[in-house]
Amino acid sequence: MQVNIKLFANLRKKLPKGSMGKATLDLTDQATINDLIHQLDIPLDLAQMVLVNGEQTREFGQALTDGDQVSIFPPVAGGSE
Amino acid sequence: MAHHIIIGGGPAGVAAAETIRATAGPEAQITLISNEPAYSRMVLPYYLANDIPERHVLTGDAAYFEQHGITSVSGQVEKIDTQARTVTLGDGSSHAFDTLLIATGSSAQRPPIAGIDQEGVYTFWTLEDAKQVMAKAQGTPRAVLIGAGFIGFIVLNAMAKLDWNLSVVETEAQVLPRMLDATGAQAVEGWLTSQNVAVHTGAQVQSISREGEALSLSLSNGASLSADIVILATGIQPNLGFLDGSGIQVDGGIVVDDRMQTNIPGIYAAGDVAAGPDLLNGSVAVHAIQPTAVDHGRIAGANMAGKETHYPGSLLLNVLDVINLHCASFGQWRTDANESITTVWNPTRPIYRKYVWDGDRMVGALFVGPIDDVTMLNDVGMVKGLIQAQQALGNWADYVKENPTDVRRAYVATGTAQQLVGHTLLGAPATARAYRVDGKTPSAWQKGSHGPLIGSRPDALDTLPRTPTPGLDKGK
Amino acid sequence: MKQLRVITEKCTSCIQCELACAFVQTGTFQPSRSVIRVHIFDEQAVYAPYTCFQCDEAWCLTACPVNAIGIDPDTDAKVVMDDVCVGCAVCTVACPYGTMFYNPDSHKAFKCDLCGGDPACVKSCPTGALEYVDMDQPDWLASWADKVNRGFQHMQDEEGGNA
Amino acid sequence: MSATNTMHGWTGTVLRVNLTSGNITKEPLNAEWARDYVGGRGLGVKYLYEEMDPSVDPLSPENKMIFATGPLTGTNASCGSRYMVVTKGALTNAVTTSNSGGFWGPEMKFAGYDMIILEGKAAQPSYLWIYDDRVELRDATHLWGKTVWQTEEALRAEIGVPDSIIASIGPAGENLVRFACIMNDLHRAAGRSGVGAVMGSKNLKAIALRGTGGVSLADPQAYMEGQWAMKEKLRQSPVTAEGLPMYGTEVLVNVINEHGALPTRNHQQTVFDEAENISGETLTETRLVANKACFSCTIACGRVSTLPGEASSKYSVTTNPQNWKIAGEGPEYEAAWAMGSECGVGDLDALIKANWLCNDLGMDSISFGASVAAAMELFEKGVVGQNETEIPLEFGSAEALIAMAEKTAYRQGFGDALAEGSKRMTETLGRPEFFMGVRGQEFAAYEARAIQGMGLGYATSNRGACHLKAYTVAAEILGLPRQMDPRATEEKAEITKVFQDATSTVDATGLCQFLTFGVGLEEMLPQLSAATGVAYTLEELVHIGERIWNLERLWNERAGFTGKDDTLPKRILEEPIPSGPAKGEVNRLGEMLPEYYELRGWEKDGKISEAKKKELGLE
Repeated sequence: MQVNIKLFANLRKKLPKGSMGKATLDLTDQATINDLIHQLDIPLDLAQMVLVNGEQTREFGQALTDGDQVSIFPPVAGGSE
Repeated sequence: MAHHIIIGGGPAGVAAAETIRATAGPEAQITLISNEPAYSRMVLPYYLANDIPERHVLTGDAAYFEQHGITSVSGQVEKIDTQARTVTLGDGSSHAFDTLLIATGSSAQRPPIAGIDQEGVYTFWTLEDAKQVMAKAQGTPRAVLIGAGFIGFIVLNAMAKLDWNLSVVETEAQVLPRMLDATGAQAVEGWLTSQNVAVHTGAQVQSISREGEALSLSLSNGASLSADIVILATGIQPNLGFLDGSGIQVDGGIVVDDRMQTNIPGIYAAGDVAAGPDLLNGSVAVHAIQPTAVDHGRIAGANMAGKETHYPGSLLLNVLDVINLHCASFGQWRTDANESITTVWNPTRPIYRKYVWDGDRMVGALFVGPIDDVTMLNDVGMVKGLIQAQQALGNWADYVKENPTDVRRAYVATGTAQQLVGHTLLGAPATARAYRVDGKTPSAWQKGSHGPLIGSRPDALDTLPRTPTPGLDKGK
Repeated sequence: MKQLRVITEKCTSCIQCELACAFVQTGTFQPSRSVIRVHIFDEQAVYAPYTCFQCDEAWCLTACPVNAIGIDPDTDAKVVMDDVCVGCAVCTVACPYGTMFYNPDSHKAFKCDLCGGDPACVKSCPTGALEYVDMDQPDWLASWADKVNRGFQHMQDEEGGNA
Repeated sequence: MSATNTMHGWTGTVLRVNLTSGNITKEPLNAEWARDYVGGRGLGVKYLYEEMDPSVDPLSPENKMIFATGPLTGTNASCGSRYMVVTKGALTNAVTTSNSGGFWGPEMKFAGYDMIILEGKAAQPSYLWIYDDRVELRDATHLWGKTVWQTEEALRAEIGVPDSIIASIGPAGENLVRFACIMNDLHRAAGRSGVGAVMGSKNLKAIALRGTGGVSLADPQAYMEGQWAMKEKLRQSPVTAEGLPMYGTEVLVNVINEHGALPTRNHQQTVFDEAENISGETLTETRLVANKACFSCTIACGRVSTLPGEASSKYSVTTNPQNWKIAGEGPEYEAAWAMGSECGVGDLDALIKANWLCNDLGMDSISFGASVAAAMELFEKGVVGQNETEIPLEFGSAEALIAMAEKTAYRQGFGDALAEGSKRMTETLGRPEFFMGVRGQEFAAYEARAIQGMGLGYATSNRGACHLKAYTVAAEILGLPRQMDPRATEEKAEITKVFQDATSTVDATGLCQFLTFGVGLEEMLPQLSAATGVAYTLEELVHIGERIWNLERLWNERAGFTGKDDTLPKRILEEPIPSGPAKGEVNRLGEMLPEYYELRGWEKDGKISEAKKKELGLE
């Protein structure tokens, strides 16, 4: 199956230059979020925020389905005057 | 081994003696002839102000000279025979030299004022003078300072610290005529007035007379001042009288080349008596200031010891703390031609700055400002660097002219520090003087261990990550 | 001998070094009493702490009329001995680097003494912009100068154009 | 100095300047109040509460302004840079506490003051020049009309002290733009609620400072251990040690957008399709020159950006192009949102430019951007046309955004309407429903329909809609200190109260709120106690925060606000989000507000109960 992934902040360096953090990945059927994070070589503690189709989830054992949109953020913050 | 004679135990003489010893090794024979102990004159006012004990005034003592193999001879040189290569002292003794350094310094002038020889009227030039004034001063006397020059003002500052009641009389139209221009002097005069110091400029003291316990001064401007103590600080003159007929060339001071050698080979001069090379214009001039005296002494000493060393020249500079108002001057500050100066003037603080330009090079500067202005101190040093390095500032000159209080950027961008660093006067790192008051070692941290003060820092803190900055050219 | 090295690229201008320096010098946080000074050149976006290089010529030391400045044998730092210094300020005009200061409270000269070999500024820098390392002469001045200069050149190029 | 200083942490002295009479006095800080309200926001509000009638016109001479630091301002505590401007907001008519970093607050401490209280109105444009205990009120006629950057340059040259630190207003403040801010260090802003307009109404152009004193500590050793411990924790936090330094606040553009919570085109949508263009990642990769810290900050989130070559001349600036240097600060996330997605503008260069313009002209980029967005909706809906606006105010128009920045600050043409802020503007034009904010102040960059807790926070914020008084985004999106579901309303009343109270305390210490991404009050406590010598406990600190919050609320009650003002615009409460991850959501304020009142111990109508006042020592 194929999932669309978006990586943000310094996780972007996990993808080739110029990809702007976006890629479509081939995954084996039944692959979980954990598998995806592993395949991308992202340390688990840096996957601070994982969104599947716009919803945050911490259920990394959850199986993905074809066409899912997965966004992964490292720890970030903000909000100033 | 060669015999090196040094006349004068001031900063120039002592620096020369030490440099000879360091350069020529233990064999060299060194004799230091002086009619006074080795001490620093410009420190005397601090002694007066009780900032330091008498022993702190000394720059060497018998034990120190002995330890360094410097024969210390007390006496007054009467005559130099350049042919026989001997010096003759007042007691008739004669000393032969291979090389000779004349570092006899200068003396205070005594102006022709009626009644000047009374008790209570002092010059303030020698250690003896200082002791006399201190013996005379009781409580918070009324003091009149005649002569508002550099030396006078150091004394003034000391007297102000002691809370004396002060008046200043200066013949010229402004105070510090050889250190500040009219605007700078105006700042200082206003400041002095605010500090309850009465300033009389453009006025001569016509007579000093006694009125009971007190002295009465009558001034050319009609004023009359009452005083317990009168301090004369009306200028100095180099001690050159004994050179008459010696054949040593004198022109305001003893003319020396860039090795501090006079017209007579093997005879050198240094300090207040020497007219040495001026850093900025290639001429010779007397720069009667402490740092120049030491530089002169070191250059002369190296050359006397046989190590050919050339002096790039001295930069005229002065600095004063006038009751918490900081004043500094550098080089050729005298011009007032609009096209070659940049000024900042804020009378209320007061703040005054003046830069003098020769094209895109700075050749002179004046600073007046509150002593707690740390950025000014920073700029004072950097301006000294710019002038000393004769740094061509290029476009940065325009920048400084437009932003005269932002010297730092130009200093950094032109690489001035980079240019200066590593250069030394004698071709080797300067060494600390071995003479130490009370035998102190200049070691480490005097304010106690700062470990407990700063606390125990976690080791790992070294490594906070930071954005690698792409730099400005990235966008190009 | 060890010296302070400034890595200008890492400096963020937070002045933690100034605060630490003032604290060990005076016991309070007063950056104006720090002898390390962070130069903040906003228009060029360049920030760098700057303090005494403990230079070879030691202009301050040779100019001192009372021999109050000596060389710490442990660190090679030129140190001012407070009880000998009279506060004449000659060192502040002799130093061509702008790194001799004057304490208006004590009326003494003061300067970087490398904290006896454990500089508080290095300790407090959160980004590693300050190092205390073996170095013959300061090796970072040229790149610092270059950065400021390039920024200035850039500014001049832009001038006049409608930004 | 009149006051003797036996205090630590605090300087112990308040500077009071009556601009009407020119009278300048120094008085001892009220030590009891200092203990109970700490400093900054707390102490400032206490003084304002005790000294001023809250019902006065914010732009009248009767309004007072307090610049307040905290006991840790000026220390080497990480991020101890903050000062707070406390006054009645020109935009909101409510109490406002606008916070800024940079170097100004610490310099005020070094000059010897915990607070500066300004009263009355100067007869002609004036500025204050403070050099330690020497304080002068000087004529600023020649500075009036200058932009912030010009003012700093001219003033610094005039006073001749290169390292003086200046806070000033720009043309926006002079022209009483309702959301004018006070700028210091060129790019730091006491941004919101129109504190700059209040300063302008007082004819005060700037306050220039130079201080050579220090902040002393009651127990230096305990203090040093405390500050090291906090720095170590900050180093361990991925947010404060890496996220913020690397990408700044701008990193949130993608985060919030991916959650479908990035208000777009005046809150008509909540996903912005050009978010990537204006994101922190893009800024860092293409426009960042350096990051810059405020005083004593070990995070350094400040962005120094550049507009190279063509980007620089892409949009013309008519006012003061000579001001433009190669590098300037920003934009921060809030600015990038308000002028970016909220206006539909996806051009980062335009945002950098508009942000610099806001800084130079001295106006709050959030309220400015949001007001332009509201105007764009008015334009889109045909309420106003090009006859009124001259420039087509179409969503997505960078040209319009930049042109309006200049027109607003100078109140030219349609800029005059914008300068009143979006509430007054939409009311005047008969369409108040297009105002997106609370108590007259525009929202910040978090969609309350997609993040429920933020809705409650906005509705109850004492100074009008504001993200800084209860940043529940931390829990609801970022998972700090624990992950909460942004779509749920459960527990939001509690987290909002807890955040509001804790934030009030942080704002009182002089520290920056960004610390709270890595540390909490428990890390600040040892430093605060060791600096001041007051043996605070954690419970007391929380209690102090609650006291501050309630005092602000009480002040607002006296100014005429009631529980009815604790509400959100109709769009947020009733119009479901049309698309994106949060599609279909509205904010369910009604589910949270009663619970919140109850937790607060207030009456059902939102009035502070007598019991609560008594408990907090407010009556």
